[in-house]
Amino acid sequence: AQDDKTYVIGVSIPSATHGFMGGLNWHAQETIARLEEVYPQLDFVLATAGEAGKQVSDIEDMLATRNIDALVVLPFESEPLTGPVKAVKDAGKFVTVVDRGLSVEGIEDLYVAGDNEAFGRVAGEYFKANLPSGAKIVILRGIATTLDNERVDAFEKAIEGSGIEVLDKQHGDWNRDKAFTVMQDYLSKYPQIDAVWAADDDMAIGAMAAIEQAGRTDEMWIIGGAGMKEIVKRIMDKDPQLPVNVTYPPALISSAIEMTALHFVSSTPVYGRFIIGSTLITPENAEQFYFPDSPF
Amino acid sequence: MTPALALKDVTKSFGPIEVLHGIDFDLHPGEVHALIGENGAGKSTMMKVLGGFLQPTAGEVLLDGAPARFHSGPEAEARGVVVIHQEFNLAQDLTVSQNIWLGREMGGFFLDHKAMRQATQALLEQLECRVGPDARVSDLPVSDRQMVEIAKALSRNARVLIMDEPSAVLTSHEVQVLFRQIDRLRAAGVALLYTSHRLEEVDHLADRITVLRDGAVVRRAVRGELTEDGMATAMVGRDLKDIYPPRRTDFGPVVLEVQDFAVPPLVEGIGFSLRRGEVLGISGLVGSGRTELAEGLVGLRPHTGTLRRNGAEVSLRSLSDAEDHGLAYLTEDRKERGLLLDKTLRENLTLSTLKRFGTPFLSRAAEEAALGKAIADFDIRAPKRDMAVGNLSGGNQQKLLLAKTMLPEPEVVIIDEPTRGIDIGTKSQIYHFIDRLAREGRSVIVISSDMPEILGLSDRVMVMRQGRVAGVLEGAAITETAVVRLVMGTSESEKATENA
Amino acid sequence: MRNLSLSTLGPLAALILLIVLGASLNDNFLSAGNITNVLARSAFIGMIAVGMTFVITSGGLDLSVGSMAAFVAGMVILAMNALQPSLGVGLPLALIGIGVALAVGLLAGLANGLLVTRVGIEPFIVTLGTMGIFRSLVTWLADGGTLSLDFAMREYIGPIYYGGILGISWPIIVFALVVVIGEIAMRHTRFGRYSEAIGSNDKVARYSAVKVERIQLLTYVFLGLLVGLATILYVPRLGSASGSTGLLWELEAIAAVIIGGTALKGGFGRVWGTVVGVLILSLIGNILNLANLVSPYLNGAIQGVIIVLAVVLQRKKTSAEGR
Amino acid sequence: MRNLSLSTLGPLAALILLIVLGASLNDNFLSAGNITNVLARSAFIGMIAVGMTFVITSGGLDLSVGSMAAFVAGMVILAMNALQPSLGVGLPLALIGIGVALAVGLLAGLANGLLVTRVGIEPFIVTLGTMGIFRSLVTWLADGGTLSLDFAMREYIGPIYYGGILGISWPIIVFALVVVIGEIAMRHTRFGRYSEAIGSNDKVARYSAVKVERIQLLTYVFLGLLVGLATILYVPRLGSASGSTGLLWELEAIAAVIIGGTALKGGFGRVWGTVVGVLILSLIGNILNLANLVSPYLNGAIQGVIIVLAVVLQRKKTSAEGR
Ligand SMILES: Nc1ncnc2c1ncn2[C@@H]1O[C@H](COP(=O)(O)OP(=O)(O)OP(=O)(O)O)[C@@H](O)[C@H]1O
Ligand SMILES: Nc1ncnc2c1ncn2[C@@H]1O[C@H](COP(=O)(O)OP(=O)(O)OP(=O)(O)O)[C@@H](O)[C@H]1O
Ligand SMILES: [Mg+2]
Ligand SMILES: [Mg+2]
Repeated sequence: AQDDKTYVIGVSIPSATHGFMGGLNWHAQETIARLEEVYPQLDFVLATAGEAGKQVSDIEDMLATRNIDALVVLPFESEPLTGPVKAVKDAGKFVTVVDRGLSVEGIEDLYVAGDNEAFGRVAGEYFKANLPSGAKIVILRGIATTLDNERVDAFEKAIEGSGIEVLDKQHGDWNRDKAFTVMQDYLSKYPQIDAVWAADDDMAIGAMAAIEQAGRTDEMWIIGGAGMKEIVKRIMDKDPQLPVNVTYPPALISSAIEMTALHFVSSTPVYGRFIIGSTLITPENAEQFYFPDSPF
Repeated sequence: MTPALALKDVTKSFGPIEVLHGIDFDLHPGEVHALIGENGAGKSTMMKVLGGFLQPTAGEVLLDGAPARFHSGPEAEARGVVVIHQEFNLAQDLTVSQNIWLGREMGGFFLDHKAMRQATQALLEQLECRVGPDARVSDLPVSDRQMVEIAKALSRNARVLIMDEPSAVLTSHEVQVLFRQIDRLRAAGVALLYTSHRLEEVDHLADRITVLRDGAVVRRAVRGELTEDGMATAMVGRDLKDIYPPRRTDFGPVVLEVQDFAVPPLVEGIGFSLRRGEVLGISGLVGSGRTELAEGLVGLRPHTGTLRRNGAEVSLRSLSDAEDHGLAYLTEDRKERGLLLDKTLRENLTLSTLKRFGTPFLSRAAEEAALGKAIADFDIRAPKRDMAVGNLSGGNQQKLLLAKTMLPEPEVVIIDEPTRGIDIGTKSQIYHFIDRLAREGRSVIVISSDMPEILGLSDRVMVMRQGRVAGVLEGAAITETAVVRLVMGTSESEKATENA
Repeated sequence: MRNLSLSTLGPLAALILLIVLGASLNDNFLSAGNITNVLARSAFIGMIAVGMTFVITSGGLDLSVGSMAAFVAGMVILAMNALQPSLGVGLPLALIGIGVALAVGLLAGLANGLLVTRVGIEPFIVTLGTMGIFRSLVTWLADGGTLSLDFAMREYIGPIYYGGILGISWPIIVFALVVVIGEIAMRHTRFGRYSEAIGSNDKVARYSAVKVERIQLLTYVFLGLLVGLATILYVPRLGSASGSTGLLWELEAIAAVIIGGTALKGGFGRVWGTVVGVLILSLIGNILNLANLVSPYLNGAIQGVIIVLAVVLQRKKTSAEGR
Repeated sequence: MRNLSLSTLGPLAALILLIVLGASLNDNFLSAGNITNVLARSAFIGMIAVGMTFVITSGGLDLSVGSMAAFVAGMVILAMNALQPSLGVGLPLALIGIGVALAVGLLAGLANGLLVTRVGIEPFIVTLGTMGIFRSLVTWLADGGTLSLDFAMREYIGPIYYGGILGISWPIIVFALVVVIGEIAMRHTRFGRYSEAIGSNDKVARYSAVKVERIQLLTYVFLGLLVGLATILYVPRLGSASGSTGLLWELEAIAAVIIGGTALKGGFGRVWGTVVGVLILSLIGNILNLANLVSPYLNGAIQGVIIVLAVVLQRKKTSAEGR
């Protein structure tokens, strides 16, 4: 598909309501700016939504008023977006789905995603390998969503049979303040905590502040997730409180947008599923996950 | 002598409607100047112009002979011109003391609660008012609120005191107290402007009288020049005769019977009956529980005791129950309970009888027709039909409230202070209206603090004191002295005989 | 005429300005497709806002409508999924869904109304409480995830949102009906008149034999019913309900009512104004999508500015005298 | 005494019940550590709620406080990060941070107040608008991410949150001071008196020479200042600000004020009540975290129920008379 025609690519993502999404927003804008520079024949339309209904509206607007040729969408929630994205596909547009799969298979041309199951499992495996039987841990969960459930389920499955006791798992809503509060209360409640799984780096930061305040820094270590730059930096510096981290790179939106762009500007057909696995960041490999310019 | 305050060729319009036309007026230190006129003549408007609350459309306000150019009421007040408004001007959520000192609190950075409370106490004592400084205004009966307003004005140490119908909600005893204050201020050289629809008060107080009609001065007089009849004639522009209708004589069966009725906490042990075609007057001091009794009777307050309607016991739990049994009640508290001040005349008139104006869709035409009839029947003077009721003159609001209460055509109607703020001409119309109701076979209970009204209208008078029946007078026994004696409780022995 | 005063024309003027702005930014703005989209998506909040107009007019407030919508949607989906095996995909099941939505909405509104009128708690507190309760219940029912309508059923009822007659989609038709009924109820029935009277001064209303508590209760029930109705149109569109469904709808609905000129303190309600308010809010979102004006991070700021400006347009010059 | 009426004791009773409940559920509930935690985290919302008490008492409303806090925090962090190279880590920089917080808070409050009083727009709309604007600006300044204070500076100012005197941490001390000042201002100064008078009847206040607009403006400015003050204590805690900082604080602050017995319609304010309201709200969260009562999905529901119950406790029996 190479001619003089300009192509419009719509990008619909959730708005920057917490650190990870902030990073994702940043990568999306960065990528769009870069691609528009390189490929003058490409136009991008970026919309961010704080809620599933608004995202559906955004996509409707792109179809009705912006004449998009392709849609890159990170669904706020899978279920509600399935119908509207299918409508885009039915209108003959190229569809790329990022991260959260639709509830009906086979709609999208391209699927680029992180691996939530692995996100929980990799963390769980680290706990299993590094804690003795009978060790006590607490979990800080995200906002109550399907993807949070997947992560927590995978984590719990991974530590099964290890004898590790999960004392508590409350929602920290991927939010520093909430995580700080919940962690404070965990610390009041449990005299012994050996480790914390905060299923997101924002929450890890809040939890660490609470632990520091309670003066129990030496008692427990914390595993967050998603590779926030401050955290990766501390892993690089071999902080004993933060031994490792699990990736869930917000940059996956960049890959999705780039591959969609390639579909229009190169002759190579781009189809299929690309799962970007969650890997363990360790002091040894931390350097390659460190992006000091990203806001996340 | 230069007048303390004067108007020179003052005109005032609201939008396209001019309500004051080229008024010249002066007010001297040490005199009581009475301003009288029909409802809607422009008295309150003129007083507001004098007090800086309204700016004249044309003409000048002169203070000590020099143009005053007040931009606001407080500005005028700072220069010694104080107004007691016809509409209550108190913040309901604040206490008496807080209201009196609002805007002029005592104390430095921190308020001096004690000093204010004591000063309030002193002011209220001067007015013989039993209200405590810490009582919340919303808990006070209207008459006490008026006394608080007067106390507030007195606390201002005015050079010019403008009083817009201060006595309308007061009983005769309180009016006497007010008069003593007025005399004291006059002697102290304060210039006083006074309005009232009670012409005997004007006759008693006024050194000079100015009569307004339709926004223009039609008569100026000095003390002794005008009799009460003369004033009425000057106001209305025609002779007034027979203010009170002749007595009725033939009454029907008992339509309402009350036994051992109590409205806690004040009112207890009330028993009386009301016959068809009868006007029962209820007299008593402020706080004697007349309003509570009435509100209990129509289901607006929790009550105990029995109530028989045409012989059958009924239980009235709400005002709509009462309406279903043909009872209606006209509240004494026009502003807080009677009318929606930000709504139009039509919406107010039909509010309690909306069911009659169409189900499910209201008929605007029928409502307008009802309003037209009410305007004619009650002589309501509204510059525009679709204006907010709050912009009507006080008397015209009262007439509208009366029209609203009568719209359901009740069989038994309880009217609490029916002619509050109503001019003498219309008063007479209302008395004849009440008489007509009675002659049509309805029954009327009139609660009034206006002694002549009670005497002139009632077939029987029930006097209340401290929540109980102090006595009942009938026929020729209804005399001013007899009523006053019961009201004041000077003769305990009489009570027993007359009650029987 | 008083009804055509500045305060009526103000929001209309703001609406027209927005339309002109949209049309100048994008040629497709006035296309049938876009207009349909904007109107249809206004329909949910719109219906709720019409109900909210009555609640606010009578001096109340309802913060729970967003989570109530989520709760109703959740119950509808649960009911339909549970009955689908026995009833199969078809009209009966769809009708049951509609019945459940209306019934749950009505009961939820009744709960709010009873707590406000019988127990006598501030509407703000009651509905703040039920807001948390409804939202929590949805999250719990969905086990922290999403309740989804079976896809076959979703395909079947899809036309409720996307279909229509004469090219006008159902949400628009239903919304228009609700507006007309709301306007008539407000202007030409006792219910509307009493609502205004209660909001203006509930004591006067009580002294005028108005059954104050009953009318207030009715406003909450009416609002609950409208939330149920809105949900009937919402479920086919998104086919799911979760803890984040209907998030902040309450704020949007209240904002629409106030932008439309209804007084937050009660006493004066304008259904038409509410519609204009809803359209203004929808259009702001739509226009921000039409043109890459600025950084998406600033969308919220632009939205805020436009809301304030829209209301500035409708304010008369205030003066000490006029108060 | 009037001040010890049921409506004062109601929220206190609810608070005591909650404390008994907490103590019976978990032994550590009454530990010094937990009490300090709860009080310290109440401090932010608490200070804001004290300011909100004045705004609401005078008949206003401020929906923007949460995003204002985020905005102030963002500006403080930006300013400190920008000046750190030249000033170095130390007291001068900390003082500049404090100055920036108070100044930005004051200006933000002034903006709200001027829009309400000079332009004459409903407070609801003004602050809904500025809520969007402030939050957007933070997100934009942070490029969608989080603004973080430089680590060295954070270590330096950490004691502002975590330190204290005599074992009482700074947030608690400052909060206590704010409450005392607020209570005195409400009860014993003209500012409080006029706020109540304006909320009760602004026309009467105006007729009594009260400068209505100035007092209203002052309430917003005072609230803005308190938001700035709260932020000074907030920044050292986590050293960061993002678009999600202070989310829904406005609702929490308003709820605390109303639970405390201040009337939403204005005219009557109770600073002590607000403190009790804030503590009730904090305790509910704390107790839910300390006790594994139910599914965490239902936390919101329990919270809702308790809020409503806390207010039921304080209501007198209502009757036609009582209204
Ligand atoms: N704000 C206003 N807007 C429009 N008309 C007004 C306003 N205020 C007063 N009016 C009209 O001005 C006229 C004069 O009213 P005013 O209150 O001065 O009468 P009044 O002589 O005091 O009567 P009353 O004896 O009934 O108190 C009335 O027709 C009234 O409706
Ligand atoms: N606790 C209260 N709360 C609110 N209103 C009250 C309260 N107590 C009395 N009132 C009001 O005060 C009035 C009661 O007056 P009351 O019956 O004591 O005197 P009255 O004999 O009617 O005298 P008048 O009407 O001349 O003042 C009514 O308007 C009533 O509603
Ligand atoms: Mg008058
Ligand atoms: Mg009375």
